[in-house]
Order: sequence, then structure tokens, then C-alpha cells
Amino acid sequence: MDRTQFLLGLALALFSIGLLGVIVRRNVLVMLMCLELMLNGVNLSLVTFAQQTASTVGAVLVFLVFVVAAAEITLAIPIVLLLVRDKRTLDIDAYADLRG
Amino acid sequence: MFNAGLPAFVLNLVLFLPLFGIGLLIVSPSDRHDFTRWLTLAVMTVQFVLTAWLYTHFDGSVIGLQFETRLPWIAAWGVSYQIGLDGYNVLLVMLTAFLGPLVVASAFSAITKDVKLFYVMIFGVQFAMMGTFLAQDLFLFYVFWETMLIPMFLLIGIWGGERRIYATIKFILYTAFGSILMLAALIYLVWSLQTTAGVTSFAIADLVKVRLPVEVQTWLLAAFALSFAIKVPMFPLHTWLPDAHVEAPTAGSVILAGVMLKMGTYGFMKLGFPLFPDATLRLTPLLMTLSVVSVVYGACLALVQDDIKKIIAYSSISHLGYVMLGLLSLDLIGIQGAVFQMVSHGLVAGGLFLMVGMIYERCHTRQLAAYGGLARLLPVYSVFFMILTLASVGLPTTSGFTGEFLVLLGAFKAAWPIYQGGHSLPLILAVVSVSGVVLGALYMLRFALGFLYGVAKAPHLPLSDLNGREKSILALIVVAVFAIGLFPDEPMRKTEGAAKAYQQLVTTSRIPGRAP
Amino acid sequence: MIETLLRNLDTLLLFLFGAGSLAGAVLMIVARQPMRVAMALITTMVCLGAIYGLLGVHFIAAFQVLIYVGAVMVFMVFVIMLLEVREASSPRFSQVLWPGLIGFAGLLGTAIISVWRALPLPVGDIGQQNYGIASFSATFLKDYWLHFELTSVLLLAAVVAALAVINVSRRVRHG
Amino acid sequence: MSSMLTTIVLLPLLGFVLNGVLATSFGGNRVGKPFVIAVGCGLPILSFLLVIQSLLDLRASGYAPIIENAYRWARIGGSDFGIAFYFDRLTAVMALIVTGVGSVIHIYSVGYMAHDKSFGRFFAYLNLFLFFMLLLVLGRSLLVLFVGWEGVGLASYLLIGFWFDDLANARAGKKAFITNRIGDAGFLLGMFLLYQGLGTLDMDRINAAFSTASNGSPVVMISASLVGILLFIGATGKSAQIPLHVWLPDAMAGPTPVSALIHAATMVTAGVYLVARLSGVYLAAPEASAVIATVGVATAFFAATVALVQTDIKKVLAYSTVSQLGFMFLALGVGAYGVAIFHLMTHAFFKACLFLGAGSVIHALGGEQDLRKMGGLARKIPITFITFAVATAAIAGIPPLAGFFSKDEILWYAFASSRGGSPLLWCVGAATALMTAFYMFRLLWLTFLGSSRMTVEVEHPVHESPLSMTGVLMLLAMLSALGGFIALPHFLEPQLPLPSVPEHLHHFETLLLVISVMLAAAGLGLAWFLYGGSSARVDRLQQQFAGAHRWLSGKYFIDELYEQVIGRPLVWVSDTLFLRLGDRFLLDGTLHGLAALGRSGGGVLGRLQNGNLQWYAWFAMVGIVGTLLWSWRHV
Amino acid sequence: MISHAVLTAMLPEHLLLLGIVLLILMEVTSRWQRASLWVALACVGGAAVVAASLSLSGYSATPFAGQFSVDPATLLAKAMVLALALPVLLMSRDDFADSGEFALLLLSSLYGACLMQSADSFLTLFLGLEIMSLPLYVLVLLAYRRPQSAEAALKYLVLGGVASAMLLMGASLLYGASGSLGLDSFAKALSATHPIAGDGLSRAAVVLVVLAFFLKAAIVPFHAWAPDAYEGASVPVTAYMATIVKAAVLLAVVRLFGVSVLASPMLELLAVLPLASIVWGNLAAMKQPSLRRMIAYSSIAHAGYLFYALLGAAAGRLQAVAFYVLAYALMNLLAFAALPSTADDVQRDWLDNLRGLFHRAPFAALMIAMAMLSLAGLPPFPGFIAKFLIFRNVIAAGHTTYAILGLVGSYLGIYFYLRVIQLMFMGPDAAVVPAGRTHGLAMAASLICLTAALLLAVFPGWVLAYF
Repeated sequence: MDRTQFLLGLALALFSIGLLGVIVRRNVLVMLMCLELMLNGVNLSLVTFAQQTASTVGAVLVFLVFVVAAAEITLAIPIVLLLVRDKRTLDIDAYADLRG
Repeated sequence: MFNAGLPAFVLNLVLFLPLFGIGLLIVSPSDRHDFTRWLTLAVMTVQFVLTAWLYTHFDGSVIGLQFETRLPWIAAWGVSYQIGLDGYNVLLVMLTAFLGPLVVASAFSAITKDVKLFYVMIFGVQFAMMGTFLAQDLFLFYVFWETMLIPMFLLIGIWGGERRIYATIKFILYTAFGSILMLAALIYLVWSLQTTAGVTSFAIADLVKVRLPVEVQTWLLAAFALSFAIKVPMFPLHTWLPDAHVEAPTAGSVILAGVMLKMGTYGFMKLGFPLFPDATLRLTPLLMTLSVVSVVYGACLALVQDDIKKIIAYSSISHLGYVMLGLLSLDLIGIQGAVFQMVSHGLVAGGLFLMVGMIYERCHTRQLAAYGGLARLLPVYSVFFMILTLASVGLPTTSGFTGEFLVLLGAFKAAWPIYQGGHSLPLILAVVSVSGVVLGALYMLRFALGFLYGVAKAPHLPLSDLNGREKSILALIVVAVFAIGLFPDEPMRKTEGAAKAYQQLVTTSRIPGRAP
Repeated sequence: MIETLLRNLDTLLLFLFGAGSLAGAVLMIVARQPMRVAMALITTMVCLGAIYGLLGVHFIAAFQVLIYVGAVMVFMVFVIMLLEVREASSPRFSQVLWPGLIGFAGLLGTAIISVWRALPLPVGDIGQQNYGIASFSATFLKDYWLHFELTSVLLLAAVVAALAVINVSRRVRHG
Repeated sequence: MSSMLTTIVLLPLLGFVLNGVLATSFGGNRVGKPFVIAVGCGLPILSFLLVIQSLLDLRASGYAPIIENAYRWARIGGSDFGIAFYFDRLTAVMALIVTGVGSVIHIYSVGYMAHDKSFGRFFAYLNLFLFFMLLLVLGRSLLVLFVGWEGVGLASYLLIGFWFDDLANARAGKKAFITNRIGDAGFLLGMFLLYQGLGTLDMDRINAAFSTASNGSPVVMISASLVGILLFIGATGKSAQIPLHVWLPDAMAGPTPVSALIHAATMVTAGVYLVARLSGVYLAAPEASAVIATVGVATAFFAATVALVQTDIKKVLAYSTVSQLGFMFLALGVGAYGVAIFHLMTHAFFKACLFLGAGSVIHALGGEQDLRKMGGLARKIPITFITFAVATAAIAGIPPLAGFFSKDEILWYAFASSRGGSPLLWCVGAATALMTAFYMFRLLWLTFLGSSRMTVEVEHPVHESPLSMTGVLMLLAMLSALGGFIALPHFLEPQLPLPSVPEHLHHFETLLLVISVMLAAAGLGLAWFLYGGSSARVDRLQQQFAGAHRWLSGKYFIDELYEQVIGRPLVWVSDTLFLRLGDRFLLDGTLHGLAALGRSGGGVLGRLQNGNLQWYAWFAMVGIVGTLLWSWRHV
Repeated sequence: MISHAVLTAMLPEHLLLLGIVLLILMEVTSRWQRASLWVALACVGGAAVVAASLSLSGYSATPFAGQFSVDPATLLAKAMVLALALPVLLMSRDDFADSGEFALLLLSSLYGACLMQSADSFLTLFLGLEIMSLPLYVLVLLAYRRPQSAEAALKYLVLGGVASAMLLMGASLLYGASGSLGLDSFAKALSATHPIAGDGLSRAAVVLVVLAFFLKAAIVPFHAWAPDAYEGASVPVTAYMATIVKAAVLLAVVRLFGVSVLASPMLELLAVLPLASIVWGNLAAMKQPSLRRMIAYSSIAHAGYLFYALLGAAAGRLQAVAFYVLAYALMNLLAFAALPSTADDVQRDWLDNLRGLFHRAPFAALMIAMAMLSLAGLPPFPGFIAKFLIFRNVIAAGHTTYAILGLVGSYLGIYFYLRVIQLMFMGPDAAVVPAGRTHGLAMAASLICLTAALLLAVFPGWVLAYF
């Protein structure tokens, strides 16, 4: 197995596991963390390719992803707090009022 | 701008007067209903007068457009605002303009709810109908064609009867379905013109030059025909009509029966068949069979209805089957007959719906069984009713005869040589369609029998006979009915050129590669 | 010999950290307590940081640890601690567990098979000069200063947004 | 005067318009009776005078047909549909009958309808009828004829249902109209076929085309018989021949002058006129002629049998009319067109007289029409009796009255014509003649002779009718008596040549003449025998042949048969098959099904949107997997 | 470094930024908060005017090569997005009366939307998308007139995060395949004529990127967030999401697609899923009890039409999308602006409460009716011309079957639009009529939309000439 293949496979696995976590974990905070995991997978892929193609731009994008990930969490947490204030639970099943 | 000077300008005026009327209504006070009514009537009357003036200046022997206006509209797509009178539309435009004031006047006492909106809608539908007939650009035609649905939807839905919502939704879903496929076909057609001839144009005059393989033509015609056949309506696409007619307010029924159904047959005549002659040839057995089935089926159904509006509604299916038969016969007599059957049906069915509306206003029921012996109670009403009934039956001297006779004659005349050539279907169909003459008498006289004769009874007694306004409306219609029945030659001169052009277009193959 | 070993050691470490990050990821799915999930995520991140380092992208490796572990995860852990008490008895997995697992298998499979054929790509040089902090910063501020500025706009927007949420919370609390 | 014919036609129309607008409740009854009478009777009489004038003109011009173009109805491409009038010998005869008999019946109606509320309406309708009838008779083209043809049907419809408060009357009118329409369908097809073949509808041209057509001209040869039969279908409707005869007896629901004018003298003979007018076609169509003869004689016989047992005075006369029309068609079928017209004329005289006489009786009895409630009226209304008796004798074929001559000629040609005459036709015809004599004298006896079977209330006010009625009766009786001396077949011969008679048959002529006189006498005797004394004989006979009597008085149950075979199936097909199964179940059902499918589809999609974020994410995941798989296509 | 081009080319963005800064200052100082709406209006309007006039003058510049460039089409897209935001601002008065936060977040979001239009690389595109989305998540819950708003925001945020991840993964794979993060490499990968299109890496990359945009534009099966988010948000925000966000995403997609020529299997992907959206959205909308939710499903269907536009030839894509977006957005805005406000946010657009609206508020009823008819794509309203344009392009590109299927799918949608009209005009009046009226500013907004829409309907050729 080639190194790139390994790293890319790992990146895709992280991405997929992240999405899986978003789907199967009930806890809202865990879901958010799984979202972060997805972005980590992306980052790994980007770095792999950046190194592979010997260009900086991938690394720059990784940097941007850091910032955006941080910003997303910064926004998500207050929203979660707001939700919890209402229903006093982190179980995502409780937040299914809008439907149909 | 106006190629033909004053008449072209007047034609535009005719088209846009209803919009002007809407403008007037919007700025007029909304609580003075009588003012609204008379204002509408005045605008409609002006429209009719102008149309009549144009009619007298129209030269029927000329093939092609008269009083034409053509302005670029969406230049990039080759869409233009192009309107004009030709033999195809001149009588129908006249009919539309003629029925307009009558419809308005008929609603004076019937409509008391949302009066202003009602007349806005009437103007709207009048505008759209005029536009559909006048449009000489396929895109413009389609826009008007579809626009018409909206005011009609509201007319039925707001001022209709008990099941108006069901009826109006059914109406619009039915018709819109046809239109959707027509839209696809229309785009394809224009695109074909663009790829084969390098011309980007929606002008009907350009589109009748497109050469397409017969399979493609068949698909396109099927799409157009679906839309038109729903509007006509032809069996088996007719079930919206009885509901729409029954639930619509009188004015709506009159517009529907008087003008809107003719859109379908007009569409076939102006677009469907001339655009795709080879496909028409191919589909003629099917379409002709369906027309004749419509004739018989509609008549049979009219025979067993208890609701007086439904009788007339189903009779429309039957009568418009004749129109289709005439158009498909491709015989000059049949074509002219079809045109006259359109006009006649507009007058007669429109008049009958007006009359039903008048009695409904007095008695509030449409059940045939609730009435009897109206000839004793309402002598004036009964006379008008009888005349229109007989016109519907197609009695000679009335307009109904002119249409029916010429259509049947034309169909027969065209079918006989084919029969001698070994194909008997057209002849069988022509013969079967003659049975409509009998069935027509059967259901209309059953109607008249229960309605006018026997022991006098009505849900609301005493009844007042027709007032001056109603008499004038009906008298105008009756005069027109007799005029067309007795002296069809003069209007026939107006449509002569178009009938020939139609025949020519439909009988000339347009498969690519073949010599024209 | 040593060089070969070193190179192999390099590869070995890469695999090791890779396996570590994967284990952390799997742990995130199966761990019951959010705090453990957070720890697993931190593990994964650190392992990834190590991989970045091994790949020579030290700048990113540093940021991975600083921003992710140092800032984001600390914030996360803080919030978990704040809310954790109430979450003892709730089940781990949602109703979508099995469909989710099937979908996951499908996703991973299709994704890897999709990209697999294109690999391996021609290997490029690992240019240390490209990814050195100094050179990277220079490139960043020279060629990508627009994005640098834009991140500030983004952060500004995020801050304003977060404040807005907090304002909403405050409004709700006061009725 | 070049617009004479047009004027003849339009005068009654003017009467219709004037009376219709001014003297009915439609127009508010603005004028009184004198105006109605003046217009209603005056204009037909004026028409009659103009017809005479035209006849004189015709004679002056050596009987060259007068053609008068009114206007062009329509021109389409090469086809020209003109409205033109045509006046020749045949037209002259018909027009004279129509306007002449018409006028006197108008006059009769003045008395008969004197107390009716809708006096003006009645005269308006009568005038309308005359207008259309004249159009029918004077029209040059089949189109004009057809306009009149349909128009008289309308007038008939309106007049049968004149007293429309009773639904039965209106129903009878409707039945007449519908039955006629069935015939008209055939008429139309025949007309189309002619137009297709010849390109014209002018009847003189059609006749000429057929007579000059060489045998090799296939279009003409194929279509002649077909055309003939199709047009004859139209004639069966109008002239109440089998199988479309059912409407005429019911049509007696109308006022009696109407029955006399329309359903005896004029309108019902339109079919005869049509065939005679298109004799050119029928001469070229022996098969069609054979059909006509057969149908005619069958109708004559059949109607006569029914007439034997009818108890309604007008029904007897109605079936008698059907029967006599059958005679006329018999004559047409064997090529004796002139004779048919001759019988048409004499029939117009005596049948009008009979109907008007019956009207006088009904008038006298205050509306009673049942023969079983009459009797012994001869003394109370003598003029009616005498005129009625004369007409009865005429129809029965007692020489030298009118009916004798015409019927005898028909029977002769039925026997001897080289165009399809046969002994069989004669036998059936003769039997019919016998029955005719019998049922007519039965009628006479039951009505006027014997003892009275009337109730006192009915009997007491019985009185003779006013002069306007009796005068007309006398006039018609005189015509019935003397009409036979008008040598009409001879007059028409240049136009409608009589068929040749094979040499070897000539010597039968006297024998047959004698036989037919004897038959008439036998009928008279039989009626005297059965009805002259007590009713016991009749009752016995009735019991003896109870089955036959039931069939006859039930008119062979043709109406019921039609109802079962046509009426009910039509309604069943319309209601059950088309409306319920077709429209509601199949068509609307499909649509409602589709709509329900759409709605439930919307519902299912709405349930998928279950509010759970993780399902949403799963959708996305499935979407990604599916799309990636899809993207492998064509790899 | 700081050249003239940077100032001029980014002037609309700068104006927005200026607005943001001013608004922050006003927030921080807690002064002149009443004026925040006007400041925002001025900035957005100014930016729109600047963008439009730059576009009309044919300005194009590339201040950051390979990252950010402007040309007339880009500027026009920006002008459209910005101009459409004006009615949203106007109609916000009822829900966000005394707070500058709405304007602040809206401007931030618009900044991102504008940025997307100029993106030349995935870096810029990604940043634009995030700058647009992050404030949007908060906008959804900002009014917080019910607890479900936060739920809506969370759903939007999580799925938006997934979309970002998908986009980035796609971009990274593309980066691996082509060594570049420029948008042109995407167009190349998408295009059938380029050899790279055959290889799995770039194909997977293209799929992921496209799907990320599908998610943002709410295409089935990535649509599920939209109904919930639309319903949970307050009316102006719903209007913003349904119109401007969708417009920005689609216009960016057009830029992304560039001059690529679609070929199988990407062609099917871009036909089938939008087609499914059309059908799904139209069917699911039939039974919706609230206008916002109905519009959400309607927007799913409309997203389908918009992606259909990409099936057409490359040259006509921008025109079709832009015109459609304009017509569609104007009509949505018209409907939302005319909707009378009530004390209870849930009640406001409950369809049952619209019963008999014509008798209570004829103007609002007529406006909404017109909007519905236009959204249904019936002539003579601009929605028809827009739909016509799209299907014309699709057919001209030879995809007749897809066009017919799409049209039939659009037919399914007629019913529920008409149902709104039916309720407003034909039904009996609502049992409990919630008091409510249309705010003056909202009225102005609807009039602006109406005028523009009429212009669009009557002179479509004139408008088309600019794209």
C-alpha cells in the first residue's frame, strides 16, 4: 500500500466516520464533534495532496478550514445552549418539532 | 409601427380595451356597483363596435393577415408581438366581441358579491380570449391561451355554485396538463425551425414551413392535440366540462361555452393541423373517430341528465365533435361548416346558458324535474328558449343548421371517394355522425318537454317574465342566430380565403427532403 | 542502513499515528460519555497533527494542535462539563443506527473505490522550504492576503452572530 | 311578376310574424280576433290566388317550368347553394292543394278554435306551417325542400303539442319530431350522396342527370338505388310508413284542424311528393322502387287492420291516413307517379273532410272522441253527417266519388305496371280496400247511426257547428265527390309519364274495376251487418278472435317493441354505460385516483420529513453513496 | 499591492463592510439603533447601484489572480443579489423593529453571497459560502418567536456543516487530481472533452462538490433541512433564504460550471436529482398547512428547475439562471412582503388563516395570488417566461425527454399554488380572524417587487439583453 493511498483512505474513513457519528449519535455535542471529525478528514486529505503535489494552496485551505471550524463551533455552542435551555436535554430526538 | 394604418391601430385598441377597462375599474369607487356595471358594459360595447367596424373592412378573399401589427418583443428568441385578423379568426373575434357586452349585461342582477373583482375578471378573460384569437405568434398565443385560465379559475371559483372549488380545480388541472405538453412541443418546434432553417422565430407564418419527419410531427401534434382536445373538449378528455359549466356562474358558462371551447377547435385549425400535415394525415382516423364518438357520446349523456346546465354542457361536447369532423374532412364545405358550427355553437349554447341563468336567478335550482309548463308561466322566455333549442337541434333557418349541414355534407363528400378507394372508416364515421342529428333532437326536446310543457310548476311562484334587459340580450342573440342561418354567405366570404389556405396547408406534405 | 531504517521508521510512525487517529475516530462512535468522545477526538487530532509533522507540514501540525486541541476542544470540553450532569441515562445511538451503518459501509466503500483507481499519484518532493513557518507565512501573506483578510471578516461575522445568539438567550431569559 | 313564387311563400310567413308577435302572449296580445282572422286566413287565401295566377302563367308559357332565384345561401369553392323556387305542373298541383285545402282549413279553424285562449298562437302556427309547406313544395333544390321538410316537422311538433298543459300532447309532438328526424337522417345521407355524385342539389338537374346518364356511368348507377332508398327513409318518416309510422296516430293529440291539414292532407304527403318529384332517380332505381312498393302496400294493409278495431274517432282516421299513404307509395313504387299524386289530391279532399267532420263531431260533443260513446248523431248534426258520409263513401271507393277513381287506378297499376306491378301487390291492395270500406262505414255507423250511447250531459247541448265550419265541410264534400273527375294523371303525364302496361294484361282492366267496386260494396255491407243492429254480433266476434283483437287494438305493440328495443337500451347505454361506467367510473375515477395518488404521495413524502435531523443526514449520506455509484457508469 | 483595482472591483463588498462596521459601532454604542435599517438600506442599495453601474460600464478586473475577479456578469449577479435584499430589509420592520442585529447579520451574509460570485478558487468560494452561511444560521433563530427557531437553526447548521465538509472533500480530491484549487479545474473535470474527466478521483471530486451545492440549494435527497429551517425562521429570513441565498448559490454554481459541456454520467446526475426535486417538492407541498413550509417545498422544486438550467448550453446558463432567479425571487418576496403580520408568528402564515383574506386585505390577497400564479409558472407572469427560458435551453441542448419530464413535474405544482388562491378568494372566511395588517414598509417592498415583476413580464427581452 502506497503512503498516499493509506493517507487518503484514512482521510476518507475519518470523513465517513464523522458523517456516521452525525447520523448515529444522539448527543448533540457528540454530533458536533463528529462534524469536526469530518473536517479533520478533509484536512488530512488536503495536506496529503498538498504534500503530494508540492503546492502551498492546499495548506492555505487547511488553515481556512481551521478558522471556519472554530467559527462553526463558536456559533453552534450558543445555539445548543439555547436549545437546552428550552428542553433540558441534549438528545437530538427531542428536537423534532418541525416536521411534515 | 402599424403597417396598415388606422385599422391596425383599431385592432390593437380592440385587444387592449379590456385592459383599459380594468384600469378604469381599479380607479373607480368600489361601492357603486351600478356605475361599475355600466362602465363595463360601455367599454365592452365600444369594443364590439370597433370590432364590427373592422369586420366590415375585412377582405376575406385575401389569404394572409390584415390589419397586422408586428413589434419585436423578446428579440433574442424571435418572439414578437404580432397580431392581426385573418379568415381563421375574424368570425371568432367577432363572436367574442359580440358576446362580451351580453355577458356583462347578463350579470347585472346575478352578481352581487365582489362586483368589481367580477368585472375585472370578465375584462381579463375577454382580453385573453381576444389575444388568443388575434395572436399570430406562437409564444404570444401560448401566453394568452394560458392567461385565460386564471380569470376563469377565479370566475368559477368565486362566483360559482356549491361544488365550485372542485369544478374549478378540475378545470384548471385538466387544461393546464394539456398546456404543459404543448409548451414542450412548441419549444421543440421552434428549435427545429432554428436548426433546420436557421430562423429563430415564433411567427406562425414561419413555423408552418418547418419540415419534420413524420414521427416527430406525430409526437408534436399529439402534444398540441392533447391541449386543444381538452379545451374542445373531445372524448375522453371532456369530464371537466360538465362540472365547470354546472358550477360556473352564468357569465362564466357563457364565456366557456360561447368562446372558450372554440379555442380548442381554433387551435386545431390554426395550429395543430397546419403545422403538422403529415401527422394529421396519420392521426386522422383516430381523431375523426374520437370526434364522432364525442358527437354520439355527448348526445347520449345529455339525454340522461337531470341538471339543465349539464344537458347543455354535454350538448356542447356533441356539437363540437361536429366541428372537429368538419376540420378533419379537409373538404372546403366541411371546413366552412366547422367554422360556422363554432360560431353557431357560441351563439346558441351561450344563449341557452344565459337563459338557464335567467331562470336560475328566479328559482335557484337547476333540476329539470323542478320545472314544468314554463310556456304558460313565462311566455316570452319560452319563445326565446324554443328558438334557441331548435337552433341547437339544428333546425333549418337557424345557425345550427348551417354548421351541421355543411359539416356533415363535407364529411360525407370527403369520405365517399375514400370509401370507393377501399377504406370505409371515414364513411362509417360520417354516417354515424348523422345519428347526432336524431340524438340532438332527442335530448333537446326532452329538455324542452320537461321544461316548457306540462302542468305549470316552478320552485318560486309567481315568476316574473323577462325584463327589458334580458329581452334585449336574447333578441340580439336570436337575430344573430337567424342571420347566420339564413344568410351565411356574407360571413362565408370572410372566411373563404382561410378555409382554402387551411386546406392547402394540411394537404401539403412537409416531410424533409420531399418536394413541396 | 540507518537511512533506510529511518525512512522505514518514518513510514512506520505514519502508519502508527494513522491507526491511532482511526482508533480515536472509532472510539468517538462507540464511547458513551461525551467527555470520552471529546478525548477520543483529541487523540485523533493529535495523531493527525503528528502525521502532518511527519509529512513535513509543521506549520499545519502546529496549528492543528494549537487551534483544534488548544482552542476548539477546550471550549468543547468546557461545554460538556457544563451540561454533562443531565446526560447520564440517555441511550448512545439513535434510531438510524443500522441504516446509518449500512450507509457508512456504502459510503466508505464507494468513496475508496472511487479514488483508489487513480492512485498512486506521481510522488512529488517534500519541499521543506515550502512548508517552513517562515516561508509559508510569507507565501500566505503575499499570495493569499485576501483570504487572510476574509477570514477576519468571517470571524467578525461569526462573533457578531454568536453575540446575537447570546442576546437572544438573554432576551428569552428575561421573558 | 318575377317574385311571384317568393311572394307566395312569404305571405304565410308574414302572417306568422304578425300573429306571432301581435296576437300571442309573447307579444302581449295587442290585437283582437278580427285582426288574427284577417291576417291568418287572408294571407293564405292570397297565396292561393297567387298560385292560381302562377298556374295561369305556367299555362301561358306552355308549361315551361318557372324558375325564380331568391338569393344565394352559400357559396363554397365551386359549390353553390342557392335558394330558388321552381314551378311546374307537379308543383302547381301540390301548391294548389296546400294553399287551397290550407285556406279552407284556416277558415274552418275560425269556428273550431273560437273559444280557445290561444287563438292567435294557433293561427300563427298554422301560417308557419303553410310557409314551410310551400317552401317544401316550391323549392327547386333539395336543400330548400329540406328546409321546408324540417320546418313542417317543427310546425307539426308545435301544433300537436298545442295544448301543452297536458304533457301527453307535448310528448306526442316530441315523438313526431324525433321519428321524423330519424327519417331525416336518411334524407340527409341521400342528399349528400346525390351531391357527392352530381355536385348539385337542384331537383330538376338531378332528374335530368339520372335520365340522361348512360349505363356506363358508374357513379350514377351505383348510387341511384342507394339514393332512392335513403331518400325514401326520409319519406317513411314524414309520410308515416313502416317502420316510422308510429308517430302519426299519436299526433292526433293536436287540434283537429291540424290533424286535417297537416296529418292528413298536406304534410304527411310530402314523402309522396318527394318521391314523385325525384321520379328521375327512382326510374333509374328499380330496386328502390320495389322497396317502396312493398313498404307501401305493407303499410296500407297493416294500418287498415289496425283501423278495424280502433275506438277513437281520430285514431281510426289516423290509421286510415297511414293506410292511404301506403296506397300512394304503392303507386309510386310501381312507377305510377301521376296516380300517386292523384290519390294524394283526392285523399286531401276526403280525408280533410273526414277529419273536419270528426272535428265537428268532437266540437259538438264537447271533446268526446270515443266511438263507443257516440251514435245516432245523424239527426242532431245533419250537415256534418251528410258531408261525412260522402267523404266516407269516397274513401271507401264507391263510384263515382273521388276515391274510387284514384284508388282504382292505383290497384290497376299495382297489378299491371311494367315497372314492378304484380298480382300479389294487387291482392294485398284489394284486401286493404275491402278493409278500408269496412272500417270507414263502421266508423260512420258507430258515430252517426244506430242508437245514442251518449250520457245525458254530453248529449243535451249537442248542436250543429257554425257556418264557417259546415261551409268548409260542404265544400270539401263536394270536392270529395267530384274530385275524381279531374284528370290529374293526364295533366301530369308530360312530366310524370305513366308506366306502360303489357299488352296481355289490358283485358283485365274491366274485371279488376268490377272487383274493386264489389269490394267497396262488400265492406259497406259487412259494416251494416255488424254495426247496423245490436252490438251482440260484434261482441261475439270479438270474443271469438280475442287474440287477434288484442293484437290489433294494441297496434301490434310496435310502440312497446320500439320502447324495449330502442328506447330502453338507449337510456341504459347512456346512463349506465356512458354516464356511470364511462364518465364517472372510468374517466373521473381515473382522475380522482391520480389525484389521490398525488395526495397520498405528498403524505408519504411528508412522513419522510419526520423532524429527525439524523434521518435528514442519512438521506444525504444515501444520496452521496447513490450518486457515487451512479458516477461509475460508463467508466 | 493595494492597487486601484482592489478598491474598485471590491467596491460593493467594501460598502457592505462599511455598513457592517457602522452597524457594529451603533450596536456597541447603543445609539441611533433606530437608524440601523436605513444605514443597511443605504449600504446595500449603494452596493447594488455600484455593482450594477460597474456591470453596465463593462468593468472587469482581476485584483487577485486566480482567487478573485470581477466581470460584468459577476457584477450583475452581485447587483441582483443585493437589490433583492432591499425588499427583505424593508419587510423586516415587523419582526426586527428595534435591533440592528438583523441588518448586521444580513449584511454579513450578503458579503459572503457577493464574494461567492467573484470566486475563482475554491478557497474564495468556500470562504464566501461560509461567510454567507454562518450569519444565516443565526438569522434563522434571531427573531426567536418560538422555541422551534433554535431547532431549525441547529438542523440548518449541522447539515450546512456537512455540506461544507462535502465541498471541501470534493475540493481536496480535485486538488489531488489536478494539483489546483482553481474553479477552472472543476469545469475541466466536469467537462466531457477533458481527459481528466475519465479518472475516478476527479469524478468523485465533481460529485462531492456538486452534491454539496445540491445540499445548499436543497435538492432531493439533500433537501430535508429546508422545510424545517424555513418554517422555524421568521418571515423576512425565510424570504431571504428562499430567494437570495438560493440565488447566490445557483449563480455561484453557474460560475463554477463555467463553460463545461455536460456528459453522461454527470448529465444524468444533474437531470435526475433536480427532476426528483421538482416532483418531490411539488407533491410534498400539497398538504402543507403553512405558507412558509409550502414555500420551502416549492423552493425545493424551484431549485430543481434552476439546476435544469445547467443542462443547457454553457452560453445560456447564466442568462437562464439569472432570469429565473430574478422572477422567482421577486415573486417570493412579493408574497412574503404582502403577508399581513400578526402578533403570533405561527398564525401569520397558517394557510387556514388566509381564508377570505381578499375581503380583509384585498391588496395583500391580490399580491399573494399573483405571486402564487407566477411561482406556478402560469403566463403572463414572469415565472412563466423564466420557466420557458430554462426549458427552451434544455430542449435546445437536446434533452427533450428531461424537459418533458420536468414540465410534467412542474404541472404537479400547480395545485398547491392555486389552493392558496382558493383559500384567499373562494373559501368561507377564517373562523377566528387574527388581527393583522401589512406594514407600510412591507407594502412598499411588495410594490417594488410588483413593479419589477411587471417589468420582467412585459419586457422580458429588455431584461434578457443584459445577461
